[in-house]
Amino acid sequence: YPGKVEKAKRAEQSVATCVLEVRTGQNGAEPQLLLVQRPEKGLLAGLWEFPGVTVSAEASEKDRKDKMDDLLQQLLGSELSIGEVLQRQSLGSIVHIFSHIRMTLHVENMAVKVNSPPASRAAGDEAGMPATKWVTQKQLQGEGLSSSVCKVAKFAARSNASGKQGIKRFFAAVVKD
Amino acid sequence: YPGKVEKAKRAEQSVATCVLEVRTGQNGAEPQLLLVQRPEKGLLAGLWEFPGVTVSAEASEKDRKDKMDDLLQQLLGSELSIGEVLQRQSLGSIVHIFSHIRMTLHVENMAVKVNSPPASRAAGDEAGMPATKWVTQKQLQGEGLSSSVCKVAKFAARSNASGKQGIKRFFAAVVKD
Amino acid sequence: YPGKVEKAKRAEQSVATCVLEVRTGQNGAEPQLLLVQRPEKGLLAGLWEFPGVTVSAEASEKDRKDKMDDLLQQLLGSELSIGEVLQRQSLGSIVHIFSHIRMTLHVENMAVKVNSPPASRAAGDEAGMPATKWVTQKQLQGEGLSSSVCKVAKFAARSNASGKQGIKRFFAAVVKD
Amino acid sequence: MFEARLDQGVLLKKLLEAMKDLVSDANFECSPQALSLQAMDTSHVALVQMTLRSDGFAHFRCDRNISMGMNLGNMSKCLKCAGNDDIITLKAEDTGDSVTFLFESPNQERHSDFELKLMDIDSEQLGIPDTEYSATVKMPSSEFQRIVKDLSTIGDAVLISVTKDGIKFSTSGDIGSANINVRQNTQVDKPEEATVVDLQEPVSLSFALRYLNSFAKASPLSSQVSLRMSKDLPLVVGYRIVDMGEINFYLAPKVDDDEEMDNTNE
Amino acid sequence: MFEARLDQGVLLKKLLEAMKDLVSDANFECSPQALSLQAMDTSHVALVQMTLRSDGFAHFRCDRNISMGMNLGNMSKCLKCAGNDDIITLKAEDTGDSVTFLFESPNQERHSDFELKLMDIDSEQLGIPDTEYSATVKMPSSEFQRIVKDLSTIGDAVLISVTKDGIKFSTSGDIGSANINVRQNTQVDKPEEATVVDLQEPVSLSFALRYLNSFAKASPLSSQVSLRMSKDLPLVVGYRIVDMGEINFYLAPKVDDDEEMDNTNE
Amino acid sequence: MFEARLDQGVLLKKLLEAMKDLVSDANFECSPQALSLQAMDTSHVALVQMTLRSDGFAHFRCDRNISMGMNLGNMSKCLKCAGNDDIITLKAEDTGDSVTFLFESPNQERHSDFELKLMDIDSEQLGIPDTEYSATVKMPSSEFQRIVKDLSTIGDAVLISVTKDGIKFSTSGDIGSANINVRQNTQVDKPEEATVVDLQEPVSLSFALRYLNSFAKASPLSSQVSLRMSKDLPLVVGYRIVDMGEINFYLAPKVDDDEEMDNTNE
Repeated sequence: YPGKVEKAKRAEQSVATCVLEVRTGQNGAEPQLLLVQRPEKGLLAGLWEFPGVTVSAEASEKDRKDKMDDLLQQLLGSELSIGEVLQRQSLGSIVHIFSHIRMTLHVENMAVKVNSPPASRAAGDEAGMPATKWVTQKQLQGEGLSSSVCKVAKFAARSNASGKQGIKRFFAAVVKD
Repeated sequence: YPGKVEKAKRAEQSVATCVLEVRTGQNGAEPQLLLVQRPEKGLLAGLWEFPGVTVSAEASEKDRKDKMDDLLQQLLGSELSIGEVLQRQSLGSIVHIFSHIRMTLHVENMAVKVNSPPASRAAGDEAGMPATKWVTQKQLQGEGLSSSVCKVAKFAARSNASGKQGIKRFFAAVVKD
Repeated sequence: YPGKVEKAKRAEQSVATCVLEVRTGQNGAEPQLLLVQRPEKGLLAGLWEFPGVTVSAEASEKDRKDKMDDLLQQLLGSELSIGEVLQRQSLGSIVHIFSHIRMTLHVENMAVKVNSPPASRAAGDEAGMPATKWVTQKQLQGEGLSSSVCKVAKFAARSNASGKQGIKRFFAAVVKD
Repeated sequence: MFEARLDQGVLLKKLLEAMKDLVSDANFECSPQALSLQAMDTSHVALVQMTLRSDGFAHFRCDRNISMGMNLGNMSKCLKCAGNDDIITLKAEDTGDSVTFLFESPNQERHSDFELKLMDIDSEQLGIPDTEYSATVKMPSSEFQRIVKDLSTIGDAVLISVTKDGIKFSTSGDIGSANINVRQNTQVDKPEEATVVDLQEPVSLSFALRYLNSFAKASPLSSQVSLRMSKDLPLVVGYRIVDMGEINFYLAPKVDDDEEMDNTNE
Repeated sequence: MFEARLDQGVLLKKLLEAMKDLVSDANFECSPQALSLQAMDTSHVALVQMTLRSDGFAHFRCDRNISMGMNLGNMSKCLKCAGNDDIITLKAEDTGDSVTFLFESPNQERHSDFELKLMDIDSEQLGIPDTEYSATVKMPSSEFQRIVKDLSTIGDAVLISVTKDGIKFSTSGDIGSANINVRQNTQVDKPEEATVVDLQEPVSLSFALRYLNSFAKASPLSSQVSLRMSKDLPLVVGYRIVDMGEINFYLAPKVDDDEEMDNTNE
Repeated sequence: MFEARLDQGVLLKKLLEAMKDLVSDANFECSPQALSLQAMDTSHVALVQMTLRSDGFAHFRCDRNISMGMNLGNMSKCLKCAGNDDIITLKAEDTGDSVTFLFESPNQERHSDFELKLMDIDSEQLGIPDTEYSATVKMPSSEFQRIVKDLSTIGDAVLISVTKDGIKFSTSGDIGSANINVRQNTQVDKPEEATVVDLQEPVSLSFALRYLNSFAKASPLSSQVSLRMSKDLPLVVGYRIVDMGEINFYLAPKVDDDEEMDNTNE
């Protein structure tokens, strides 16, 4: 059969994103989530989102983790390195459709223990670096988040909730050859 | 079975509200409906609504009528007392869901005959009293009413319409012991 | 049976509208579509739309075409007359409901060949004449069009697309007595 | 203590299906004589009256009169969990705030209990007088159901006219008008297919079709429906429940100069 | 005066079901020879042509040719009120602005009349030439319906190829591609299960599946469907109505370099 | 080269219906021994494990182990195009990026092929230990399906308790609470109607009903379902596929103090 009927196509984009949560371990202190501000121009200009980095569509999970490590290193510098990684897991992916872009968001979730709460950074504090801030889950709901970020937040929240009763903890992972 | 699964709950609120209609009996004069302005702060601040008063969830129909009588007395003073009550009936209740409140509106409908059309009162005319105004059914549709008030208006309009062909007028009410 | 139950009625309005497309025949030059600006007052004031003229509900297709010819003559003057009509067809009708009006839009599509691209006219350029402009199909999508105009544009686009594979070109029209 | 055991549980299922779209909440009245219910629909245009006599139950005990307020939608959810062959038992304490439904499969292999919370429902009780009607028509309930459904596709109201020869249903709407005539017919193989007219004087009344459609949901309860009419009085649409009782729906006739009530923009 | 009585009313019901989703308004042409209809779908890609010969009716009277413009949706609503066994009679005055449908139950117990308003519909009449087709395939209509439905889950267009051995339907889409082959088969117990290919020369054309799905709604009218194709000509999907006439659907082939027409954002 | 021919193609159709709502993408693992699949649902609360042994196929060839990643929704679309009597053959090249499904009608008159693109799916493989369970209940699969469906109308979670006499399903919700008891019953005419309890020690665990409803979609595969439970371990809901293999669903028990997970405002 001579080629399939063509449809108007959206550009495909793959993004690795990470819901990074730091806990100081102090009593009653809620975990803080990292948000990064998008550039002042382009798609969703100036909105806050979870840290994310474009990856190739063929990137493996390991590739994505490596790229995310690079990004976090760059965003947080040495701050993060002092913390102990409590948990890190891939939560799966979400597809978000913009008018001209079909974005696949590969979401991971990472919990880090730190001694003191990390600092936010305003735009312009450091040349070439985006503004960052730390918010609690509650504050997150008050932010003007774009719908794709909302999706990620819900996805992570749900995955965390289900984590408590997830099926994986009952079975050992099999290492494939 | 050990207790049911809990769900996030909205605060429950019960409100008695009355669609008060005055008729002057003059030829061609349309009935006028009473609207009251909400306080400048809080839920639906500054919007116009039918007179309403919070009642307890367990309040009986009689309790609600008594509270409404008090409210109308307070709002209208002696004006109303000169009128003859043509009709008064409970129309049932409407549930309206706000983001954090689940409001049950117990709607009654009251038609009063007066000699001259009642006066509206601007905010501040009388200390501590809300602004009031009288509008025709038609004018009502032009008002910027909140959706809960719209519901009440429609409910009352429909009940009135059905009143003309209601089933109750065919049967005698049975007084229960 | 004693007459049917009456329903609240919207005013009926019939409008003949034309998606007029001019082609210069120059290589790579996209066809241009004519838009006309509505009066500054009244329904959809100041919005751009395809040229349209109110017709009676009983107008035949020929009546509508005549009225459209008059309108185009008036809007474009001699400009159009120099062009060769490549195609002209009635596309059918669309019903659009406004709050108080039920508008039936009879849509026709006309393609004209011209030697040089026609000029737009700003409001006030000529007394008593509405502003006009010529846009490509692509630019059309960027315009702030009202939903009824969007419907017409889509309808025409679809009809054009289907024209290429329409069934009519396979059969001869039968002239009825 | 109230306890009532119904071998044909499916009856209760059908009753709820017949009422739940018309009435949202209602009080079931239990007395030594019967389990009964009377309720108006939310628009107060229609009234439903159901009676299940105590002698129709396999077992019936009612120490003192009690009134059980229930949401019919929830009760229906509950009854949907009963099999059609199940035996259903209702149980309530005199002072309790819940009612229990027991479902037993015929072979006793499966038994279930559902406990439903009771509600306080303010409801007026209306006295329904014993009236002589000008016209009574008995006809197959499925036929009646189909007619009101069919006419609903054309119009909103139906004019029902009864003469000695039969019954005529008429409507009209945007697209046209319709008349359906059913003739008196007693020469049938099966009694449930008969159409019988009992007429004192011809009568002709107009009703809102959507209520009739709602009433017709009771058709599975009985193969015949009776329509009773008198000038200026409500129509009575009745279904007999063999050996148990009946369910009657009352509908106020449409007033001629009435504005159409669905006009509000919803 | 036009009057036509059809003992098998169900035929008319099935015809409307077959056409109403494709065509919204159409003129029914009445002549002494036949009741017929020709109409294009709104996108002007497909044409439907129906003919019911006058001799197929139990009674047919047509004093002069008239054209009855109807909304097929409304006509279908009306016909849904006819029972499958009902005798249907159509009646129209020569100068009237309405048509009446009479439905009579077989035992004459119930009779209904529906009056539908006629509409003025501007419609072009197309002359359909008698063409010799390169390939004609007769196959079970249910099989054809299933194939076009199945392929619609995969792609938007189907390539139909006929060879002397059989007929092949191919499509492709986002998730993959599909080919369905049906072989010529005349060794069947029941003639309606046969697949027969009559071939002048092999032909292969591409069509939009959604129209074929729409045509296939005529399957209840006939156990067999015929597909007729010639290079660069419309496909004809035909259903014969025993002793009465036929309904034929014409579909323009897809032009190869065509943009997909469903692209508009609706 | 992988090739597997299944005379009873309907089996594969039913398997997909059982899994596709639970799991969106999964790898089918082909080895000389079996065609198998293991996947978690998106929320990672449930696990499905399917095995179809190679000796259950009419023909089975697997030159080397391959893993075929498929979207189960697309695969299901494809299989819906197979008739229930069709013979289904799966074919894949060792290094290909697609799998082909061949459907042949029993009389060979119709044959279809569907080519589906394969996907790369990252998936963790979990080792499922062979556990002795405290309680195993075999019961009619239709009965289990009905119970979890019925209880879903009342509550979100079910407490399953097994004693030597039978199995009890309990739930509660806004409108009330419910208990359904099914007794051990081996005195049945047909073995598929039996309910058999095999008990080491009584066990009582709570599960989310929506997963059980999803699992119960496998009921058409087998007339009996087995429920295996041990304290603090996942429930195993198993369906045997005669002469072929089985499909097992694993569901983690609800943790008592757990917040309801559907709370997020979606």
